[in-house]
Amino acid sequence: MREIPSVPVVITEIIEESPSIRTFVFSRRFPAEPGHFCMVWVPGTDEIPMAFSAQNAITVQKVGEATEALFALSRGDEIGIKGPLGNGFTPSGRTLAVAGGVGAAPLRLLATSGVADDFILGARTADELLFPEELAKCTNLQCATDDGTYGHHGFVTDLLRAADPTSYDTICVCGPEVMMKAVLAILIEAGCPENGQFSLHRYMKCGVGICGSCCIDPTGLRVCRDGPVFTGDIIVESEFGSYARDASGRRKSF
Amino acid sequence: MREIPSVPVVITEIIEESPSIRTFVFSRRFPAEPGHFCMVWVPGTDEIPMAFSAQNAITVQKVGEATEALFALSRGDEIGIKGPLGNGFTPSGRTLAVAGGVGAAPLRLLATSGVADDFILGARTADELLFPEELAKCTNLQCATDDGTYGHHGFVTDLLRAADPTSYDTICVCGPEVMMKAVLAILIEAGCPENGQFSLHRYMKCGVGICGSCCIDPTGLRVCRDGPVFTGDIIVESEFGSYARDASGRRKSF
Amino acid sequence: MVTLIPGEITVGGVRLHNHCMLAAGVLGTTGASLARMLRAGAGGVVTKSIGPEPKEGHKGPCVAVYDGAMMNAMGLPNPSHDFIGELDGLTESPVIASIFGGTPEEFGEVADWFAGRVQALELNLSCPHAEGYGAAVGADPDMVEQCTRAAKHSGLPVWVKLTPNVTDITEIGLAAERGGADAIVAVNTVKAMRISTNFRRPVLGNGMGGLSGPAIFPVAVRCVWELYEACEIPIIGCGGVSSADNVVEMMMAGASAVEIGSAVIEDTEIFRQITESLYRRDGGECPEDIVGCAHA
Amino acid sequence: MVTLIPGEITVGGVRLHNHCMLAAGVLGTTGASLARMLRAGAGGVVTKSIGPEPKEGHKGPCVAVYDGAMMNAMGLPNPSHDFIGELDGLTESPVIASIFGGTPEEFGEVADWFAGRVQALELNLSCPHAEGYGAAVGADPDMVEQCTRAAKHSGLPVWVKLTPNVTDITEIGLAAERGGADAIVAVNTVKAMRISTNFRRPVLGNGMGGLSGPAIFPVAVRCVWELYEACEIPIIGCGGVSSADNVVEMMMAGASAVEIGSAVIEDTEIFRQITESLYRRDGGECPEDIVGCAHA
Ligand SMILES: Cc1cc2nc3c(=O)[nH]c(=O)nc-3n(C[C@H](O)[C@H](O)[C@H](O)COP(=O)(O)OP(=O)(O)OC[C@H]3O[C@@H](n4cnc5c(N)ncnc54)[C@H](O)[C@@H]3O)c2cc1C
Ligand SMILES: Cc1cc2nc3c(=O)[nH]c(=O)nc-3n(C[C@H](O)[C@H](O)[C@H](O)COP(=O)(O)OP(=O)(O)OC[C@H]3O[C@@H](n4cnc5c(N)ncnc54)[C@H](O)[C@@H]3O)c2cc1C
Ligand SMILES: Cc1cc2nc3c(=O)[nH]c(=O)nc-3n(C[C@H](O)[C@H](O)[C@H](O)COP(=O)(O)O)c2cc1C
Ligand SMILES: Cc1cc2nc3c(=O)[nH]c(=O)nc-3n(C[C@H](O)[C@H](O)[C@H](O)COP(=O)(O)O)c2cc1C
Ligand code: FES
Ligand code: FES
Repeated sequence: MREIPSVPVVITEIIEESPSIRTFVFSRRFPAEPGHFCMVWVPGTDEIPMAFSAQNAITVQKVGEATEALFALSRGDEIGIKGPLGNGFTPSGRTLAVAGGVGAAPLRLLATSGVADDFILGARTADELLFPEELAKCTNLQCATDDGTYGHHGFVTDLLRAADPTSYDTICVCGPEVMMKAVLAILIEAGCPENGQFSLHRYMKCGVGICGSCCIDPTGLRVCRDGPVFTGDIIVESEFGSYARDASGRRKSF
Repeated sequence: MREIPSVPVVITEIIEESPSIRTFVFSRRFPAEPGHFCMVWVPGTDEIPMAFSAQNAITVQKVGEATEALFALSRGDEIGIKGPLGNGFTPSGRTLAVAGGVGAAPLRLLATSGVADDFILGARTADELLFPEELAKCTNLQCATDDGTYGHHGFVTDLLRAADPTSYDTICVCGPEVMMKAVLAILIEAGCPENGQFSLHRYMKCGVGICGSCCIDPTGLRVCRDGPVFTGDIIVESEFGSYARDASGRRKSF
Repeated sequence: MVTLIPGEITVGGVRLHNHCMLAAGVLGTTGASLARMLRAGAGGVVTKSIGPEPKEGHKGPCVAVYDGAMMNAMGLPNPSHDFIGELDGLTESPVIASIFGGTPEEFGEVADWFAGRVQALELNLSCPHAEGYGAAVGADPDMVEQCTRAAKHSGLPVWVKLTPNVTDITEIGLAAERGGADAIVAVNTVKAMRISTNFRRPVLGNGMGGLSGPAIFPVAVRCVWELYEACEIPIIGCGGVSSADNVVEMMMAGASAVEIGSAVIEDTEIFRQITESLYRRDGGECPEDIVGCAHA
Repeated sequence: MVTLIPGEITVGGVRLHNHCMLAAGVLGTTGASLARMLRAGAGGVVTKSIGPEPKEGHKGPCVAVYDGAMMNAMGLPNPSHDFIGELDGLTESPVIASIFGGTPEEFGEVADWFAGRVQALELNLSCPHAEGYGAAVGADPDMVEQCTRAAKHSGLPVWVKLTPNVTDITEIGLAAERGGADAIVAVNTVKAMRISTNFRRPVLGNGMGGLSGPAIFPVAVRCVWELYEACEIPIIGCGGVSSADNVVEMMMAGASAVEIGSAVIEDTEIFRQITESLYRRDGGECPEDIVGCAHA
């Protein structure tokens, strides 16, 4: 058993990405590969999973208590970072990234490390598109907004269909589970679900693979340790897209 | 804190060296240098310190409960060996070994590893001279017996005086403390107490330097860890030769 | 190394595939996860502890991992009655339901949910960091006896899991025995705390937590030894087991089988790895001869 | 890392060179050895526990060393009254005499031997492996109170060293406080056992032993925390401390100073090493501000 430290880091920069999303840059780089995450200790509040959006940053959407506590922090404040955790993406060949909302966070690291050839980025509205300039620099970027305020008026799935999924060796996906489910459906249709690498979100208590709160049906795979990234063929016949468990372990349908 | 295991070994051979001294050869070699010792676990009885007389052997004089229990063992029986422990001899240049009684045990390893040029071996009587043939093969051996039944009739100190202690760079000594004290007196007289390396015996409970039962006055040095080998200059102004402590820590004069 | 003859065994009324079970609270929140651990070679599996009401558990951090130890304060998160559904398809498997409550009545109520669905119950009378539950109940011999008796009404074999955080664990073991327990599980985690010197506050969200893993193995062996001297019913050793030799050591102290929790963090294949070196068809010894043999 | 302003401190009536003392029973059998540890940088030293009669201690093995822990069953070997002579020349030094007995009267008797020869007494009410002594007495609050009171008659400051092997350590801490203790030392070793699977018998000659070293640090921190919440008198943290950061962590839990035992096996220079990184004249914090600060 080797120590998995929660390393104290100083927040060196806070970037307002959208009204509800901020990037917290910290004083230390972690050897995170694209898709790796960390457990973020917000002292006095909670410890929650967050993807590395850079080796020294997380990008957080405010949704509840712990993320609100994070938003209340300022430059110079400290948090604890336990990671990198999880398996990460394993792209090979021609690679497409498909991101919805804050799901762009882990895929940003994929793009900035030069692995993503093409990038499909979606959000509800133009304001909420994450990292558009940065992604456009290192990938061939296409955007979609639900309300049409930027790029394609509609869903990332429309752009994916148009891009011909079979032309990619790897398709890395992160976003709301309904969106990911729709992406998987397209890949199945195209006959290549195993090319899809989906970064899942499940309720995580330990983040290190011991407690079992993040396990998915019917394989019992742990999202925190065996995942968070699973290929489409692994999750096609699973709870994916239909339900997840809450903090108590009760099933909640999407 | 690293494990210091008590390694189970099988006794492969028992050599009767004298009526009260036996060598126990075991199934495994330890990286023991001359002067290193081990804690010998005689299961059900006790754990006692014994010098390595070879990398796979100890040579034991029957003096009490634990050594008697050892003598009751046969080929194929098992004991636990914790070691090598202690500092060992650090000979350099022309080297003389001076052994009295079972004190020949640690010095045998010095001789067999080719480091001792000359060897002075003493015992009460011819029967009790340890390893004479073996030592004669690898060193220039001189013997002394108290009763004159073999070699010089008298003490090892007589032979040492005759050999000119100043002609040696290192003089390694092990035997009864009164004998060692006499050797030290000769070296002091000759002006080279620092050339004498004395392997001390003190009551040891842990053997690994934590309990404090083997500490000598006035330095507080631990015989088990800082020793068992000390140069003459270190112990000249000490309890050496005058008293030692028993299991309870009470002083007992020699 | 001492090896054992392989084969099914029966301990505390449960038929197990081998001597190594999955401990409560470790990868035991879902039926799929339990089934996975059985496939991975566990001789039996214990569920996450289930209580009378759903609980979300403590705020994080819930787990801290150190060299040779981990510390947790999950706070008994559990879906309560909803968990029953997780066991569909596992009723024939060696699954033991861990349950907890604050009173004998609550133990009795939760116990009844599991009748016909699991092979036995394990009473968590020993979680060191949940107010009013676990060790709060399990340090009191009378309560232990009553809770055991209440759970026995379910008709299932009842195992009682003890806390090491008491002055005399044999007193609690004997109380379980009086209450009709079929086996004792020893032990749950050791009450502990670490503080982040950087943040000047406890490392776990709950403050107090329970220590597990290799660091507590010598404590668990001691507890098993003491219980073996005092009690008649079988003992299941738990705490820090992480190798086949550890299994043998627990058995020599008096355990009829073991549970393994924290070591699963190394690899979910740990059960396969351990049992592969634990058993030998040729040269293995009869397990019954090993249990308690160090007391001779 | 948090660092402290260096300087002498006073804890439980004793003036110490720094916050790190040598724990009882470790290199404390002779005056020369105690003096050596003071020269090596210990802020104070506690002697081997001295009792009413000389004792040879248990048969070996007495100590087993593992990765991150050690286990001992010395059996309280001690020269009894003869030990007094060891302290000649140390009467002005921060030496604390550890004493034990089976009754308040014995504690009182041994305590009186040390009046005028040491700076304080530490009552060993906590050794887990000596029949009739140590924890056998120290788990009973009334006995602890009476033994403390008896030792106080010596006129020396009295520290009471507690065992972690009890259901509620604060009950014992409060008993010591009622008895007039000047400080609490928490904790002694954790009751433990290992078995040699090869020899099919316990590793220690005595069977049971006490676990110490890094493995028990989280248990010791927890005990200090609990005592700090319950008691008024200063607490001295002991158990698994092996680095300057560990010292700070103990202090944040509520310790006014610490004792270090097992870590001495690494190097007798450990006190120098720890204090060199613990103290900074510039940038160091006021120690009083650190003590208990994690409770805020
Ligand atoms: C592997 C992984 C990577 C993630 N990466 C990011 C990211 O890069 N950016 C981002 O904004 N969010 C990310 N999340 C989601 C993030 O963890 C939750 O939004 C956060 O935990 C909410 O905490 P809260 O206390 O603010 O909300 P709460 O009020 O506690 O809950 C709001 C919702 O957040 C989810 N949630 C709460 N706690 C947890 C938890 N411990 N584990 C998982 N989900 C939880 C639940 O679905 C809950 O309904 C990630 C989640 C996972 C599992
Ligand atoms: C570093 C070292 C190396 C030694 N090497 C050898 C050797 O190679 N061959 C050999 O025959 N003897 C050696 N001895 C001495 C040997 O340890 C004792 O003879 C043995 O411990 C006696 O045990 P017992 O139970 O048979 O005797 P007991 O009846 O217990 O005691 C007899 C005498 O042996 C000594 N003794 C007993 N227990 C211990 C102990 N735990 N530590 C030290 N001394 C003890 C005491 O002086 C005691 O008076 C060595 C001792 C030391 C310290
Ligand atoms: C993350 C975690 C969660 C646990 N949850 C429970 C639980 O719900 N019920 C219980 O009885 N024990 C629980 N335990 C305790 C274990 O079942 C086991 O008794 C303890 O961890 C010691 O064994 P180990 O060292 O093999 O882990 C938990 C332990 C861990 C590490
Ligand atoms: C070899 C050894 C001997 C000990 N002897 C005593 C003793 O005589 N009296 C006592 O109160 N504690 C004794 N202890 C316990 C220590 O003083 C200390 O409480 C314990 O080891 C925990 O601290 P540590 O982890 O720093 O060693 C002994 C510990 C060891 C390892
Ligand atoms: S969050 Fe604990 S196993 Fe995944
Ligand atoms: S025998 Fe324990 S310190 Fe030397």
